[in-house]
Amino acid sequence: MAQVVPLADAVAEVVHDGDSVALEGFTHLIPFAAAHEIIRQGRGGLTLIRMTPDLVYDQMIGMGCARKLVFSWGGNPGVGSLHRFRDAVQSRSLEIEEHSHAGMANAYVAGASGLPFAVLRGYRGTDLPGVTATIKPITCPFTGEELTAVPAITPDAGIVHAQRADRRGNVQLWGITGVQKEVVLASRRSLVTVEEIVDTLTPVPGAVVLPSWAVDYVSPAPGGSHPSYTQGYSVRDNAFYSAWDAISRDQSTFLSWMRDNVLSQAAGTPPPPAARAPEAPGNHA
Amino acid sequence: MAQVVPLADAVAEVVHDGDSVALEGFTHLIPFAAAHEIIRQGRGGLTLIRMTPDLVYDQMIGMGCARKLVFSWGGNPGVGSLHRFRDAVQSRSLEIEEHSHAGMANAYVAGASGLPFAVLRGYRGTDLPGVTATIKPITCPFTGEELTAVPAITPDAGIVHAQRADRRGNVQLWGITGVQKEVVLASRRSLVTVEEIVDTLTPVPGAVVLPSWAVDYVSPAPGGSHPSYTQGYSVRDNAFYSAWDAISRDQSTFLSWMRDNVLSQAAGTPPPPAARAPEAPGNHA
Amino acid sequence: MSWTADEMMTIAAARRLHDGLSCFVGIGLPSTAANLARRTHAPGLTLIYESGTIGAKPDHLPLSIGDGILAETADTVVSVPEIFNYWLQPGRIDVGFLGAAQIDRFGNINTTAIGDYADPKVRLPGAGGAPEIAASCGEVIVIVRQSRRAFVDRVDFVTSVGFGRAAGDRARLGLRGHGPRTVITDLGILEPDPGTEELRLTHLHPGTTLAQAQEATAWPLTAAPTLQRTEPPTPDELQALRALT
Amino acid sequence: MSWTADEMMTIAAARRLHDGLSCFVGIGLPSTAANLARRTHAPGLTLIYESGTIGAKPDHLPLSIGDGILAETADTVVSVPEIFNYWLQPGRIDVGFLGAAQIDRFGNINTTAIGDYADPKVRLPGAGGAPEIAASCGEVIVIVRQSRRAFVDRVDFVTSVGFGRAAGDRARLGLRGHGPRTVITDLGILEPDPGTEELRLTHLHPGTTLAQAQEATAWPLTAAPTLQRTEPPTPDELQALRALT
Repeated sequence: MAQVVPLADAVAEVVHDGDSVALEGFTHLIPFAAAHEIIRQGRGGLTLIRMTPDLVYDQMIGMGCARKLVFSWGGNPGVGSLHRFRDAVQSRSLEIEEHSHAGMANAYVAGASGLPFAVLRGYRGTDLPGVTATIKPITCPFTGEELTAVPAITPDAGIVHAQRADRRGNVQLWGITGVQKEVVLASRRSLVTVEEIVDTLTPVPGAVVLPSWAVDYVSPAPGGSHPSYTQGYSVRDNAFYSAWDAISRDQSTFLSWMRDNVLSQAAGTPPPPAARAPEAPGNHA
Repeated sequence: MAQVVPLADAVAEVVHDGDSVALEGFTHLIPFAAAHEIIRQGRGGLTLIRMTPDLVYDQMIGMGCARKLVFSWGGNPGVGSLHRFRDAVQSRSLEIEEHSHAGMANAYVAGASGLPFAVLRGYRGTDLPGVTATIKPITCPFTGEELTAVPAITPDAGIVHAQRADRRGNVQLWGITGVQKEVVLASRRSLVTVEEIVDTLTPVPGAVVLPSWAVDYVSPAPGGSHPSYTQGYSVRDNAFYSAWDAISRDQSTFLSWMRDNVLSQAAGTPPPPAARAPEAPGNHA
Repeated sequence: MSWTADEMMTIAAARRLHDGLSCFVGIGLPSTAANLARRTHAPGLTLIYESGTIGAKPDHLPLSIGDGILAETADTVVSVPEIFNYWLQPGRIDVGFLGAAQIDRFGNINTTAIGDYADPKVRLPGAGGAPEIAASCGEVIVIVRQSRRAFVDRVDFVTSVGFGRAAGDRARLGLRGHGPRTVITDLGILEPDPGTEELRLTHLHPGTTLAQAQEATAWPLTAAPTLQRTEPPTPDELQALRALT
Repeated sequence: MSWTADEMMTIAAARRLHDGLSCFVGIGLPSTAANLARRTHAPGLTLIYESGTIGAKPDHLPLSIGDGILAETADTVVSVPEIFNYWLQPGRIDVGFLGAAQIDRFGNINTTAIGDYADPKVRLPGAGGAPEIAASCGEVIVIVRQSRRAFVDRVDFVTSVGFGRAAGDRARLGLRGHGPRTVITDLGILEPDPGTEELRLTHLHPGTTLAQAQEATAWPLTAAPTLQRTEPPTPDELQALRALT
């Protein structure tokens, strides 16, 4: 059964120095509040795993939390580069393990399925197998065809954001569901941050439900996906994603922004008003 | 784009003598009306594929449609044996290829995914690999662990029942969704029978949507899952499942029932009143 | 209140399910026992059916593992591939509840065929979800009426692995769960010997004898040194069971 | 009406999308072109984004491939594993729409790194969905501004395979789709030579010259014997495009 606890307590239980940690959310439902709490708790030496590092890992990399990054697309979507990520790679101060989206999605599926590897039609003819040791050929035992295998991703800690949970810790999320279910099921310890705790999870079309007994911790974190979004509660703060380019281009500007907006805040503090999504929370389906 | 056509026309297009055919529906949404039309059209030499042969394949086997059966559990759920299936196997007049549910479900997933095989933790230590050639060991290229592979199921024809479709042939189904999506996507030609054609597919919690361009034929067949059921439209006719034991025990009783209730009916005729589900159609969510 | 041997068996099985556990339920007696547990001492038991219904709370016993009542009352309904791959296979589910046509001294189960596979005397339904339930659940509880026909020295066909042919076989095969730790019959309860992993009698139900159990077993059944007497059904248990069936 | 080179490029790309097709859309110019096609001559175009949104009908251009408007307007939203495994991988999707940082004479695409991978001059975002889009879609349309920096003899890193290093490489690699049949730039359109599969110029946009295109290409670019002039944007096309962006 999931324990419903404050965010700072949950992060302290779930994330330790040196862990492999996956904070997922495909554009939608990215757990920024949890990332900020990990930064505030001063975690380091982490292997960060995420299909799209996005601003959330740009921040964690820039703050020195990461030893290694496992990823498949490291840009600021529709804007350009992730400067803290890019600088770290170009200065060779961050080890990387690089996949395609299909490879990482299947690696999470294998993790959630208790299998050591996944098979896909992917990577063939590309230069990725030459630079990533976790991409290997595998032969179909029936047809002899050669395909590609990737090992399961089984993070020490898996963290996602969701719309809501009930008091027993059953979690409900909808909209773009990404690999949310897979990362929770693939991880040794899991934490789901939610917009709100409700009495009853009214069914919603397209919703994924994670039963309480499959989740370790649930923490309320209203607005906790900002500047990403939570369908039905907020919209993506595209202006913030654009503004991030200038904030993050230079390490000192970046550090000063992080000091003012992350380090000095308590866990669960909503984002600064200027950067909040225009839509008010609560208009859920 | 799916063509919306009468059932008899769709079956004639989709199922030919000698085809491999999967009529799926895990207890729920079993396409009985389509099976009866296949029987009426006199198809033979079929390789029938289905996790649970159920009454639908007991009828097709008893009527001589099948050369071979691929399956994973051949009983009348909660009642006992499938007598036409059992007699055919015991008299060795039906070739069988036998799996576990997990093996067949994964074989459908591989078919839907365009992969030649699937990997699972399954069958190890059982006698099934000794009698089923389509179960083979496979070694993880990363850990060296030995797992099990099954080849993809890619039927010539895949047929399922669903709640409804819109006029363009987009299909919506909910409740126990089984392997409905997988079998449609894995098959060379697909047919979905539906309770009704509607103007708009209002979203329903837990619903699967199959876009029109991923389906070949849609045919209205109200009541077409009886004695199985269609969540929101009918309930499972458990009394019929129990009664089937006596109807099917003897080949001549069986043939006489099939003559009176299937062969003499036109395509799309609702089931005989005595055997209809108690709940009236239309109380959908 | 008097009771039948089947009632005693079902109640003994229900008692083995503790509150808060997750239970993968086969149809028939296992479903009755699991639902009885949920109605009595284990209201927080999570029932999982292979049709993909997780947390089903049926108010009457379903005939099949896919009756509508299971989907309507579930916490969530997932696809059949998902129930096997994401939920059963990784070992997330505490208890698997299985029936059997034949079971042998090492708890291996046959639900495939009596006699030769290629030319069977009796063709049975086959594997269904059982092989992977037997492999992957934390532990397995088997419910089966005891008879020499069912309790055989060696099953004709291994559909689902118990303890294989010797202690340690499960680990050698890479099976993750602890296997059939409990076999509940209409006469008593069998559990594996901690050393040999052979099933032996640990409980006799009220009114039954060791000789009776041995008579109904085709291998030389031994009793555990601590052979106990099952507590008789309470009126509450019987009432709840009869209300259910 | 006058227009920019980017507008011509986007309109030329949109024209290649026929009604009734399904299109896997990358972000940026591909998304603009695909949405323009849906607003003009191809209202029945199915837009598919790697976020799992199938049949998205956004009323404004999304900034990311996962904006809420895509999920809200989609025919169905599936998980990310499903979009890659059930929809992209089997070759169900007609057209893949990709951008590129570098593209070479055989249509291979680099979006990973400029210079040495281990010690890059410029680190780019990486693969994302591109390798499997390039492998599995029926055909691929690449949209990229033409320059000597982008149009190189050989990409520094093959992120997504075009025609490999020689005719027939796609078949040898087991790639199912027909590859980058169309590369649309701000100067014209390149298509593979049917024999060698090397990209050559088949269309020049209004006001551009072969010399200009050759100047913007780091390999010796040849023109197809049937080199054509792209039809200029119509007022309707320009209006629809400007309403969108």
